[in-house]
Amino acid sequence: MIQNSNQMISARISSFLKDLLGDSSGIMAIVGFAILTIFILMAIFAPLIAPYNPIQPSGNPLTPPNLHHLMGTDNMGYDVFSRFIYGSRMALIIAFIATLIAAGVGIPLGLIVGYFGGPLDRVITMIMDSVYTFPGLILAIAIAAVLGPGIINISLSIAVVYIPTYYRVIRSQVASVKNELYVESAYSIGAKTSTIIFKYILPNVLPSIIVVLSMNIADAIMTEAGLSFLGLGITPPTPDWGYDLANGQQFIISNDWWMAFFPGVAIILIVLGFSMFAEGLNEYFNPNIGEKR
Amino acid sequence: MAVLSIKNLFIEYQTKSGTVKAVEDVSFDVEENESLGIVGESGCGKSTLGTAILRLLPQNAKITGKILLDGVNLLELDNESMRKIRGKDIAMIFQDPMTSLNPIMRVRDHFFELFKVHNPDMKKNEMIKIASEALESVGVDSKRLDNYPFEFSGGMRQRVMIALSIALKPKVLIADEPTTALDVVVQEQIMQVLKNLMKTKNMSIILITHDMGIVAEMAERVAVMYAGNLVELGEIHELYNNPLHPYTRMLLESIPNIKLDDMDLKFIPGSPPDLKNPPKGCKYYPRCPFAKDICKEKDPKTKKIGNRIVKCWLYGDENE
Amino acid sequence: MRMNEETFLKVEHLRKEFDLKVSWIKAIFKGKKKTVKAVDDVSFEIKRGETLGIVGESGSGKTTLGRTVIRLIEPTSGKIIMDNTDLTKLKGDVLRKARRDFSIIFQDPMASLNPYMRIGKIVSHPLEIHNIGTKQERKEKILSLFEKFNLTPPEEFYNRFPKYLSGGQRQRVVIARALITNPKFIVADEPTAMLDVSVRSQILKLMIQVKEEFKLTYLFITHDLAGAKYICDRIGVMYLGRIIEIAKKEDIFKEPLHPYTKILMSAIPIPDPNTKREKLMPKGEIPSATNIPKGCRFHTRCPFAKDICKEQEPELRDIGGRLVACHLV
Amino acid sequence: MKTYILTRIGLSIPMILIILTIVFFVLRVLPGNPVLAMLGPKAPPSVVKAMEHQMGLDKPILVQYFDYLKDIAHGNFGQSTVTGMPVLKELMQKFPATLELTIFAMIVAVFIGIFYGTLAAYKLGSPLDVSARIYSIFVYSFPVFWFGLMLQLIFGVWLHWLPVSGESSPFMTPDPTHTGLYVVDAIINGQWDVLKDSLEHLILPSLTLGIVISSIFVRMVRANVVLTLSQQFITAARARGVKEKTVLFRHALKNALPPILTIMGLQFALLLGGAVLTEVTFSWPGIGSYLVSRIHARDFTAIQGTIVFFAIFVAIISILVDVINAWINPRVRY
Repeated sequence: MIQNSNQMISARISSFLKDLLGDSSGIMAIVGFAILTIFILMAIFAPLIAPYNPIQPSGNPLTPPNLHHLMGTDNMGYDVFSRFIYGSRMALIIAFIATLIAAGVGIPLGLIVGYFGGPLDRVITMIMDSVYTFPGLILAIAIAAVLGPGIINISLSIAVVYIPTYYRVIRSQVASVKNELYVESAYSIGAKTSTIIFKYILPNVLPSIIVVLSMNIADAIMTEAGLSFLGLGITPPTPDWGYDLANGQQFIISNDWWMAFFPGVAIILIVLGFSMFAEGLNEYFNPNIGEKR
Repeated sequence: MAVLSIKNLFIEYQTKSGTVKAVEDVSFDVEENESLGIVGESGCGKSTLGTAILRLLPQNAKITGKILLDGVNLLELDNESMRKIRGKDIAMIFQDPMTSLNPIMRVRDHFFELFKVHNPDMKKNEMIKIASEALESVGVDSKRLDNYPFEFSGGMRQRVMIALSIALKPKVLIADEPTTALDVVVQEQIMQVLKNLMKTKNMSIILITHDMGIVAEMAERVAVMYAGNLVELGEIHELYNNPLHPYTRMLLESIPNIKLDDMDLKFIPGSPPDLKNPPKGCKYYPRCPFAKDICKEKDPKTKKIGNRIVKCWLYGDENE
Repeated sequence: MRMNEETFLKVEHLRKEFDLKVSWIKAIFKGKKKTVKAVDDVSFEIKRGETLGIVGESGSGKTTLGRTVIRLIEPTSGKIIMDNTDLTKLKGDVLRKARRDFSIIFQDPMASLNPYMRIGKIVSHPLEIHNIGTKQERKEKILSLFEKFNLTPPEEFYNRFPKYLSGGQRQRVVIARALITNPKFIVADEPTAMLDVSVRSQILKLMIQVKEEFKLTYLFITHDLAGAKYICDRIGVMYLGRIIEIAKKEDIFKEPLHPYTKILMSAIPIPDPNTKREKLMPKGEIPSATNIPKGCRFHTRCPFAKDICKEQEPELRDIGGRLVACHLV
Repeated sequence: MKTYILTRIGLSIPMILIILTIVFFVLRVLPGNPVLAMLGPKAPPSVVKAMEHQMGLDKPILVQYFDYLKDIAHGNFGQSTVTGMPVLKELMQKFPATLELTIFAMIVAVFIGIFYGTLAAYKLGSPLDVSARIYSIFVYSFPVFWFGLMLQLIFGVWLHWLPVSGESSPFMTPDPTHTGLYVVDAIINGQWDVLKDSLEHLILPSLTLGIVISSIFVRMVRANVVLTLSQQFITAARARGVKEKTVLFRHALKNALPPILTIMGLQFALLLGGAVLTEVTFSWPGIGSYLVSRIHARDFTAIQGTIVFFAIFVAIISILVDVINAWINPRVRY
């Protein structure tokens, strides 16, 4: 019996891997995951990896990339590579906090409203839709302008913008799953409302929650960079990609491109990681794929 | 003389998980003015066969063999010549009338498009005249030319589809499960429309369906398909009165008949084979109560018995 | 409430009206609310151990009727008396717990199974909900049921997910789930409509077999009259929300009385090319349930309609032991 | 159709109201006090009081709220605390530049999106399709300001082909002004040298914004056309001998358009957010640059006014999108 279940687990893992590697979406998820792992490790072990202190001059200002400074130095003489590595901390921390807040509000709200429906649904949905159609970055700018700088404040400004994203996805998913025959079957066998929500509806919307989460982190990183670029983010000299990019902007004209180039590459890579991961998961989790009729 | 002649047709789909042999070595003729029924369970290849005649299969399908229309092999035509045959010489109607018309085009524009494609010089008056006649002949008021598809019920849409497909007087009409999505009463109405057409217009109909009842009422000859193979073909009365292939027999016995009293319901045990990995030998043997040793080993050849065709080891010599 | 001893289920004047969904802005502009009378004053009885078939075209309200009878849909008015209990009076937890005594089988077996639950869990869930048996007992019960339903090897099916089953196997799982609490009554809503021809009769046979074993009473909803003939004892014909004829199966098939029943009968294709029949055709198309014709609701399509049919709605009348709602019979 | 448009306008009123309300409460009720933020934390209380009185901030919050709504309804967006000018007037001056940028960016994005997306869907699984998928996922991850800087570096600094900032060279503005859109005005006036100069300035910013947004368009056009192509009426049209080009554009694309347009309308919000960043990157004198400069000047009346302005702009766009949709799709019209 035990051996049997072991076999099943190993068989399941191998079939999972086969599914995952069998097509391009699986490969995409894995590449995305690899990029993310590198950045997360970079953020955690920044002091061990970075060659210099990111907020102390370590060479002549405006040195182009060379063997000592892989990505050159900025106008203060800070090592761009070290700031590249430390910058992942700000990006990830703010994105995670913002996503946590947005998901923490949006998901339960969408679940409850989607399940019970009614007039409450109409009111909340209209509010959420209004916020959703409004340019997110501009709303975040306004909130950030009032709240002022700081990790929590910036995270909050970003979170407000993304609450409707979660709400809309979850609500519409719940509203459609609610009408599935298997939910009706659950009623017909006498299941409690809580059982129906947690055992029948939640597992069926969970995949899309995971996909939206990882897509949302990508967007949050992008928004954070935008806010910092506009001078509304983290106060210098804390290493932050958006700020460093803005700082490097003035030196583009004089062809000192590396100051702006590398932080941008960092943003692209980490956003790419999250969106590839999300895209791959999306295709993999879609329960209709592999369905034989 | 046969209008349409299918010879040794093979169709394979290349998928990620393997090759699906959807149709295997199928040959039959469609005579002038006849109605030929093709029956079988879902996944037996009957719809693939119908779509293949018009060469409308997806890219991953590989067709070999011959499809002869008046002696011309359609599989050797270039795309442009093939396109000109579709809708003009061979027309097709589909299972789901709700989705077979373009939702944002008026009925009129469906007709106009069809006429323009095959006869760019046609005048507007003439187009309206032919379209109106076609609609009236299937029982739709010609005033409804200006309507959008969503303003019609399912049955009416199927009539419009039929009108569209016969407007240019094709030689062959392929009807792929034309009534499956409809209610019985509407189904009966559509079948009457098709029967009228068969009487009045000069054309052959290939009726693809899973419903043995519809075939019995509509077709003159029947081809039975199983797992991509044509297992039996014959005149309708002969085939129903005396089915040769065990599958045909089981299929007929598993169908409820309201006219018979207290018939015992039978069913075919098991399920059709996976066409990616079909059994060796006869595809039907795992479900066949008459299976012999040779059935497991060798695929039977298609044999002619009188004017019937059957593909089974119960008939003919095992050593040939 | 006193009931005939034999009567198991008695439905009286059941109605279900749906409000048509209109966006609130449109409601302001257009004013009136439209309602769909899906079930419009339906009464019938089912005897213990009997199978009552309800046939009709799509839009006839038969599916709504089936769901309303077991309170998956709230009736607008009417009574549903099952085993001397009025189901319409039950509420909340009482209703929820009563559900172990009746269940439903849906048309689409794949959609009826939670894709993220294993088959074993799906079937044992009703037992868990109603606290029946220990974990071990539940599993044993399920495995033996699987064995009986030809879902073999049972242990393997127990751990599978629904997507790896064939259509017929899924429907057998659905039936197993419906039966696991030993209910007395089952509503079957077109249980064979989505299945392949060769599997249909298999499921029908299984349903007949378990009916004897579990001493069940069926309400069998279908558009397939030929299939209904094999499983039903009596058949009711629905048209636009109302039962227009209800009689023993033999009577209905031998001599349908209502013009609509006649039309329905003659529309069924017969798998026998030797049979030639006179075909009876209705006029026009089925009217919308938002706008049910005055008088007899079938008069707009009836080939025999007279003036009285346009004015007066016929009631179900007893004609030689069967009930028909038609002025002309 | 008329009722539909009226209905749709009616529907957007509560939407705008909700955004106005959110903006109001974000700016007034959140812990940050705008006056303190404006004057700095060390300002003497008497000065703060006087300022609050001047701005009407000492009234009860609900009174302030209704005053604010009333003012907006009358087209009064308040006076800038920095320049003393009416905010609406300042916004109207800056608006044409933003409109010009967004229109051209939208043209770039729609053009790439429709063609690349449709062809990728048609050749599903081909190298072209794979390239479209890679394009959409890769370009989507470009921060718009970084991409702008790189285009500046390549086409301005390295190649010297195009100017890297501003809306025009000195003394190269069209005169007289008709619409405020430089390109349009130059054409109306027949000032071809001005037109050339304006276009040169417009190319990099609108390409930057347009290409970044096009990533989403490509992906969604592809997805929708794939969906439509799989429908039965497409096979039915082919079965009638309809030409492939007609099948693709008249049947598939046109049917896929309503959802595409709807999402494009929603993405317009993203476009505006990107426009703010693009304007700052290219020193483009539009509303985005205005907003950012006023934030640094702590001019809260102007910030509030700008956001209200954006809200109304977004609402108008979404009405437009829905009307176009109704025009294409007979089912919406009734």
